Amino acid sequence: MTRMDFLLIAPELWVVTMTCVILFVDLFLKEERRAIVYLLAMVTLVFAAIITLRFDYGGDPTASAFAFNGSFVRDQMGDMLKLFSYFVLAMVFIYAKFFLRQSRMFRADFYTLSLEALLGIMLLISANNLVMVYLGLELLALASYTLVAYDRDSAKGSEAAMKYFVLGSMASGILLYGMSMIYGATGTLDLVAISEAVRVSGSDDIMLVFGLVFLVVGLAFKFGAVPFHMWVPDVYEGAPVSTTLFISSVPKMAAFAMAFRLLQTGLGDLQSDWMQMLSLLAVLSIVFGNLAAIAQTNIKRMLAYSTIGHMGFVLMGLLPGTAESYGAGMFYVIVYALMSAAAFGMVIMLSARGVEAENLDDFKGLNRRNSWYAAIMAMVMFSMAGVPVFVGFFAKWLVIQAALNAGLVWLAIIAVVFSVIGAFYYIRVVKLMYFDEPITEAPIDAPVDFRAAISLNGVIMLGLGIFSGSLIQICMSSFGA
Amino acid sequence: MSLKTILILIPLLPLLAAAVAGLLRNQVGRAGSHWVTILGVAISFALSVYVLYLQMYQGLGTQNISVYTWMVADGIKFEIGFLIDHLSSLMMVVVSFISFMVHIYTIGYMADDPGYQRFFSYIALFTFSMLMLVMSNNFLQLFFGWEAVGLVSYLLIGFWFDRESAVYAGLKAFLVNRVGDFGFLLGIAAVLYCFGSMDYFEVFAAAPGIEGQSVSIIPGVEWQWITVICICLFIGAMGKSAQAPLHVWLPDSMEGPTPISALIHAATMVTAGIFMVARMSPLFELSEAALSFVMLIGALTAFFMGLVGIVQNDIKRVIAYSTLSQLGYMTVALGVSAYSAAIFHLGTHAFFKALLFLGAGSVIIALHHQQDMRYMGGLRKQMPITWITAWVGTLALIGFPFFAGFYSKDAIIEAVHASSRWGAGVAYWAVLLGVIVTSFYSFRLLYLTFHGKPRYTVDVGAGHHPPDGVLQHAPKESPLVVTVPLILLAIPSIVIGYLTIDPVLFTGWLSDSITVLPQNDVLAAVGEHFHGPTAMAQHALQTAPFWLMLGGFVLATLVYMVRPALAGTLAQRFPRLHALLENKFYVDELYQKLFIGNTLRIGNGLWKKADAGLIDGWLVNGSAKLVGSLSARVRTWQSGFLFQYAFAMIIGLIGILAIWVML
Amino acid sequence: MTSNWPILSTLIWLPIFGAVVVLAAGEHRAALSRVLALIVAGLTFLLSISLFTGFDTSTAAMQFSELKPWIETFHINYALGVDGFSVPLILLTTFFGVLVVIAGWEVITDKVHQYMACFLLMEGLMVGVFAALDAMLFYAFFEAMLIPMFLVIGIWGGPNKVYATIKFFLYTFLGSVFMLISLIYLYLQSGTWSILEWHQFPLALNVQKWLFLGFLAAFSVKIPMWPVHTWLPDAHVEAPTGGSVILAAIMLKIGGYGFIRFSLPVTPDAAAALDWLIIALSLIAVVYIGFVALVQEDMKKLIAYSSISHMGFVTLGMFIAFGVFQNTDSGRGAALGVEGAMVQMISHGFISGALFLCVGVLYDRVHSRMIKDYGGVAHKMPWFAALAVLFFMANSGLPGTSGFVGEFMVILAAFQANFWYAFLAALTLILGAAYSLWLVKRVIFGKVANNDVAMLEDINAREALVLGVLAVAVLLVGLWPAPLVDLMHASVDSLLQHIQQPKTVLLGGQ
Amino acid sequence: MLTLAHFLTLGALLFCLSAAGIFLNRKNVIILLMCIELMLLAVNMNFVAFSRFLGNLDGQVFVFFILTVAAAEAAIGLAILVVVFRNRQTINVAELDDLKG
Repeated sequence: MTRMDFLLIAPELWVVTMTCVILFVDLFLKEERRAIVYLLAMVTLVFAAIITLRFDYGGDPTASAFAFNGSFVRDQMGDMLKLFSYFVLAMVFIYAKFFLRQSRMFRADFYTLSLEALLGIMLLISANNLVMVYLGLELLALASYTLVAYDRDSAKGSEAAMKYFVLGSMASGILLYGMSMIYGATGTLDLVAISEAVRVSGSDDIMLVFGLVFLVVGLAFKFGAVPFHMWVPDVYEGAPVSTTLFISSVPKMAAFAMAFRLLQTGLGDLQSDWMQMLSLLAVLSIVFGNLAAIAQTNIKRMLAYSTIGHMGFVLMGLLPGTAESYGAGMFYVIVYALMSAAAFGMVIMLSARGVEAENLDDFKGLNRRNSWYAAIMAMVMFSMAGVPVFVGFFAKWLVIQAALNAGLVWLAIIAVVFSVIGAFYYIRVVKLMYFDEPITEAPIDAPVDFRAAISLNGVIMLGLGIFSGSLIQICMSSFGA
Repeated sequence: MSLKTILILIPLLPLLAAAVAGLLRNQVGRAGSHWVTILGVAISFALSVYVLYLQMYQGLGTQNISVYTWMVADGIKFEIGFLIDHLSSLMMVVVSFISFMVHIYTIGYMADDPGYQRFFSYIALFTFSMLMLVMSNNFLQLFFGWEAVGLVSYLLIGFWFDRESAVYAGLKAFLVNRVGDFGFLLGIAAVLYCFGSMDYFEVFAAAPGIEGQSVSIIPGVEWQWITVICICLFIGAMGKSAQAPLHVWLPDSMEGPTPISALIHAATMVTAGIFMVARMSPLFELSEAALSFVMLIGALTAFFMGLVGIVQNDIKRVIAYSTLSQLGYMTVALGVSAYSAAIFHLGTHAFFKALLFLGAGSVIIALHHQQDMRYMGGLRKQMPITWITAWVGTLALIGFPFFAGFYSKDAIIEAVHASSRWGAGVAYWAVLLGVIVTSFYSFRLLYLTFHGKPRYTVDVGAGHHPPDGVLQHAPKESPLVVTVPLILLAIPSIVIGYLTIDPVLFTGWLSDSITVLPQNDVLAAVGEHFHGPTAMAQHALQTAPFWLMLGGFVLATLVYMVRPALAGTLAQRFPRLHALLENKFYVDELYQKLFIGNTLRIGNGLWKKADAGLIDGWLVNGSAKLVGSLSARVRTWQSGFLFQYAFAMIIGLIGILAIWVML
Repeated sequence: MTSNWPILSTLIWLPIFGAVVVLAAGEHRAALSRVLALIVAGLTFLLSISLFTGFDTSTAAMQFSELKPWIETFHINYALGVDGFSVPLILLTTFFGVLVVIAGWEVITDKVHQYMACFLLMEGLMVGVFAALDAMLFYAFFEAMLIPMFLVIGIWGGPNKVYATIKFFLYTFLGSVFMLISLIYLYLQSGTWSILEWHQFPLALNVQKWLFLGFLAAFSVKIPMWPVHTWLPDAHVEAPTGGSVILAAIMLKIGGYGFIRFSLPVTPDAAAALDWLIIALSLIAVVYIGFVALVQEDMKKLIAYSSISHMGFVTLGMFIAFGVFQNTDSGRGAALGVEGAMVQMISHGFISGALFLCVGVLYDRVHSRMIKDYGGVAHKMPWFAALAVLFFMANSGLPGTSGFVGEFMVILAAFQANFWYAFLAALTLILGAAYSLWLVKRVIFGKVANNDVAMLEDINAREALVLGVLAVAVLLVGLWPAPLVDLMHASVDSLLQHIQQPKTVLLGGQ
Repeated sequence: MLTLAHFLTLGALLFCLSAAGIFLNRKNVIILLMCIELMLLAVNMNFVAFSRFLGNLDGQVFVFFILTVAAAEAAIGLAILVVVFRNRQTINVAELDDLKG
């Protein structure tokens, strides 16, 4: 262990320290001054970003730095994902505060648990060793289970937490089983070493392929890819919306990083195998997610199925295994996190007095009640549907381009056709907001930070679309494309 | 003023007058509108006469003047321009003169109509369109004028637009004309294909070059290009000149005000087809087949439409069927390459048929818009001027020697007789028998209207809408604005034939515009026996047409003057024949069933079955429904049971394992 | 204004930022939004005239070009430029931009600022479509345009607006995603998104055919061609007048423009190989839709169907060229067809826009679009009747009106390829007159049908202005189309030269 | 002599058993928790066996981590179980079906 090692994991150290600080400070806070926790959490994120940014790679976007005997890696992809994680999590904190306050659940636990989950995410993003992957994953998962059950008096919340817990643990088990197989086949837990071993042994090793299948299944669960998606709708619906907001956005970036590390860094030589598995999962997810979303009347559930569809697209970005495709997948996952945060932010905005705006009908006539927020939601929906010039389109474009470049024309065609089918339920939300009469005329009110954040988040949909060049550039250069 | 300016002014003045009368109708008022249009048309008439004068006496040769380039596309020039030769200057004079007369007449006829300004605007617009048509030097402008006169005709037939029947007649006229235009347009396209130009001169010059070139439109059947072009163009003429089977619109067009019937549906517009074929003589001459077709269509129309005229009761309809029949004569003349004879008949017919229509209009005003001859009779006492001019018109129409129609019609009959074209025998019999028919219905009209006893009663207290046969006021002679045009038209109806037959038919006055191949030149053959108009009239006493005409006269006198009951008896004796004629050979009914009914059925079928049913219902909404039902089904897989979720995961795991490990 | 001024960007972004400003005016200042919208639209139109005056008709090269990098990683540029195909369409767009603002002046009372903003936004985006020289930029404008139209139909539409607008959106969206695949494929092959470079890029016939079908999916829906036309009648019927006008006058033209910009020059060999398909569909559209239009009971639906039928001429004119080359030695008629298609697009813009405005005039007074609810309108609204008859006559292709010019050119061109093409196309002379004039008969003429009609008042100054301007445009193009066709000669010639050279040859031995 | 295969088979059997336990059990949530523990133990068995036969200690280190995490997991699992019971007065798996569709 050197000074360099600690320099590399400084952001993680900062987050873990601050989490403890917040836990400690909270002990001495009175109920009415709880906002300090929120402020501290925000400070944590801001400084984490600063610390992350301070690390210098010497100008090479593909360079990476290793710590702790190669079990931890810093590179541009990881840093970008981390930065966006902080950013989206900050949004989540702002949105969640409003909801938690209204539903009288404004406790420090939410922030500490979220920060712990963030720590898990950061570890997962930087993990370069199977143990590290597992630890990050569990840290994230355990915090998430708890967050789902955050509303202790909610029957649905506890049911969702139970389902999430059982299925999640099972998925961890499957993933671990796969890891054990890979360990057995290669004799190492280090991803770089695994990759060298695989290069020697090739893909004939049955144990390796066996391990790969289990690993892919574990990943698929994390993404929520069909048929390992069953937890997604139930958890999204059952969890309090502040939690759903979190689960639907930031961890997706970790899942992407984890998939990249495991599949590309570790098992890159088995690409032809996992490409086919992933394409199967991607197709199933895109088809199933978009189809099932149409029949939903609960917006959280609808967005859950939409997530499944979107994760199919992310898998599509991963599976060609080229630099460009990883860049596309990364861009997609970042964009998705932003869109999802905005969408659930809007759900929170409409949740008056702690009663969640769960039903799609709650969006009826929003344009009459407040045209600006209706416009934001419309932008988010069009972005999710993949209509230019919103940023969601560019994400879809890059992914489809990657698939086409890999010769997967059939996959691209299925993807675009089902994205059109998917567009239906997105524009149905627009329809509700713009074409229908409101059920209630209650004014829409939120604290100023909330309003600013949601406005920013909505404008990003458009702004990042029109000026998508630089983010695309960053994502692509992270993989050397 | 240069010639070009004069030529531009000729059509432009009526157009400007139309615009003023139409767009500034409230500003110029009723009197203003008739003054401005009459002035416009009068100047245009005067200029036309001047142009004709230049042509006849100043040796002004054929003028091909371009006004502006409409567009240039693909190297093809589409221009607006004028071709001035004897044919077009003659037509210009005829058109502007008749139009001028009708304008004056309208002041009286439409005096009480609320749409006064609109009417003047329309007829001035018509004059513009018709002049554009006859003055054109290219196919584009020809088509423009062709359709523009159709438009005005449509507007004028439906002038009284609260009358359902009038609006219907207008629509019918436009659509039937469009059927003709459909062929016409294809003809123009074929001209472009073969010659690569729209200009008359270029096309005519190149025409002999495509002789013998054939095309196989229906696989296996070879047609001469020139025949295809000519027949397509002639289909246009059939629509405009109301030749069977596209004649159905003309009788119905009588729904329009009478001045229109005179101007458009007798004297000018309907002869556009005749004019066009004559103008295209360099093309038609090259195709024997097309000319035979033209001739037979003309013969068919000349004879059968005359027959229908016998049983009509509406005074204007009788004249309308007479017009159809006379147009048939002209077409026959075209078909035997006697283009000059057709134009000659066109000119004489314009005068006497306008006269007859305006006379009928005069009667109609006197009887408060009663058009049914069954409620007329004995009007000669009340309306002497109308009566006399009507006699003049009738004599001209039936071809009584020395009257205008005699020369033109006899020339046609002689020409057909002289022709050796395929089918000329049939055509000859048709035109010959047509004479007796013409004579019969013409006198029938005269007798029923002006002679015999009145079949109407005068009842001062009858109210504004009295029943048929009852009048509020006794009929009286029409005002000067009506009778003066009648007299002015009666004069040429008598003398124009006598004066002009020699130059028009036999001394080649029209040869600068009309091409006749030597082997087709039947008029030359007829001309060998021509020794001046007087001699021709004397000679007529020894020919069949004269005696046939007399036969018609005798028959009509017998049936309608001597034994008025005979008409009814005859109708009862031959009920089938009578019904056949009464119903105009059931052509309207046939079309109604065949085209209108089926069109609507096809339309509804395509809309309801194919569009709404198959494409929209089945494919579009069907796939939406499919997605919806799939979605509802897929949704149930998410059962809510934890063990099933776990099971799905395990199955997924095993599935992937099975695929990748086992295979 | 200097010659370096980015005029195209101005035309795109001025209305878009104008839309933002109008939105900012807020819901309660309706009068202000109207005036602002009018100023912006008017200014845009005035600026666009400089495109016409400054356009060099002697060259087929792109003019007023602009180029800036956009997404450099994938060589996507913000590339604009216009040639003889785009200039008339841009002018048409800016022209209608002004008209719809005026047309919606008093009619729209609900959320005026959003209404005006939607139309300004659409205007900018549509100009963008016509000016884009980068395929991604084109696609972005092409798709983004759907959103304001979706809202316009959905918010200010008729009773069945939701069905109509969702159908419109999804139909068009589905078509365009296939085009997206074609575009991406082309990029992957060629390494550029520049449409002009794609024109020169060699491709195997087989590949071209697939790309062609991808383009066809997008443009055939947009234009629309039979059998993917069924969104149009619904969208038109439900849309507010302004929406119908823009939809018919401009949005449909984007499909035609796409054929000229992509299908023909990028995949000329496929276009030659598959021209039978387009020609068949076009002729079906002309005849089949003509029959369907005849039996419509709703005025807007009738006009919508007639639009489809008229668009059949556009596609026919564009794809007739190959047949002409085959059938004639001179190739005379090919340019006539393409120019005819272009003229038809412009003219149909005027006429259909005017017709929808006419229906709007009646609808605003009687609140019905059904033919049976009218009759004898001419008694009460003589000026309106005169204008309406003019437009319906133009719709049936009367010479002297713009409706004639395009149809005439295309029929002439079709004859150069095959007699039967011309024969079927010319049937529109009969069918077009039948459905147009039958409607006139039932609505305008006849006796005053009911009390609603008896209460009608003639058009006011605002309506007279809009319809009058369109009437002048219709007559002007009809009587003197030369300035319009002269604009595109050079571009058409270069396009036709281009499509005659097989691209597959460039591939060498492959 | 016990070979690697024997241990792996044992691990696989345990894994299958636990998986089957998760989806066959429709009564008690606690049994689910036990199955999950069992699954982790199956993995541990694999790791230890591999570690032993490869002569590499990494696997055994991993096992320690897994054991630790498993303990935490069990704690959280039981906590959730308590919440479920508190809200619904049952821990019957088949009755946890409010969320579906």
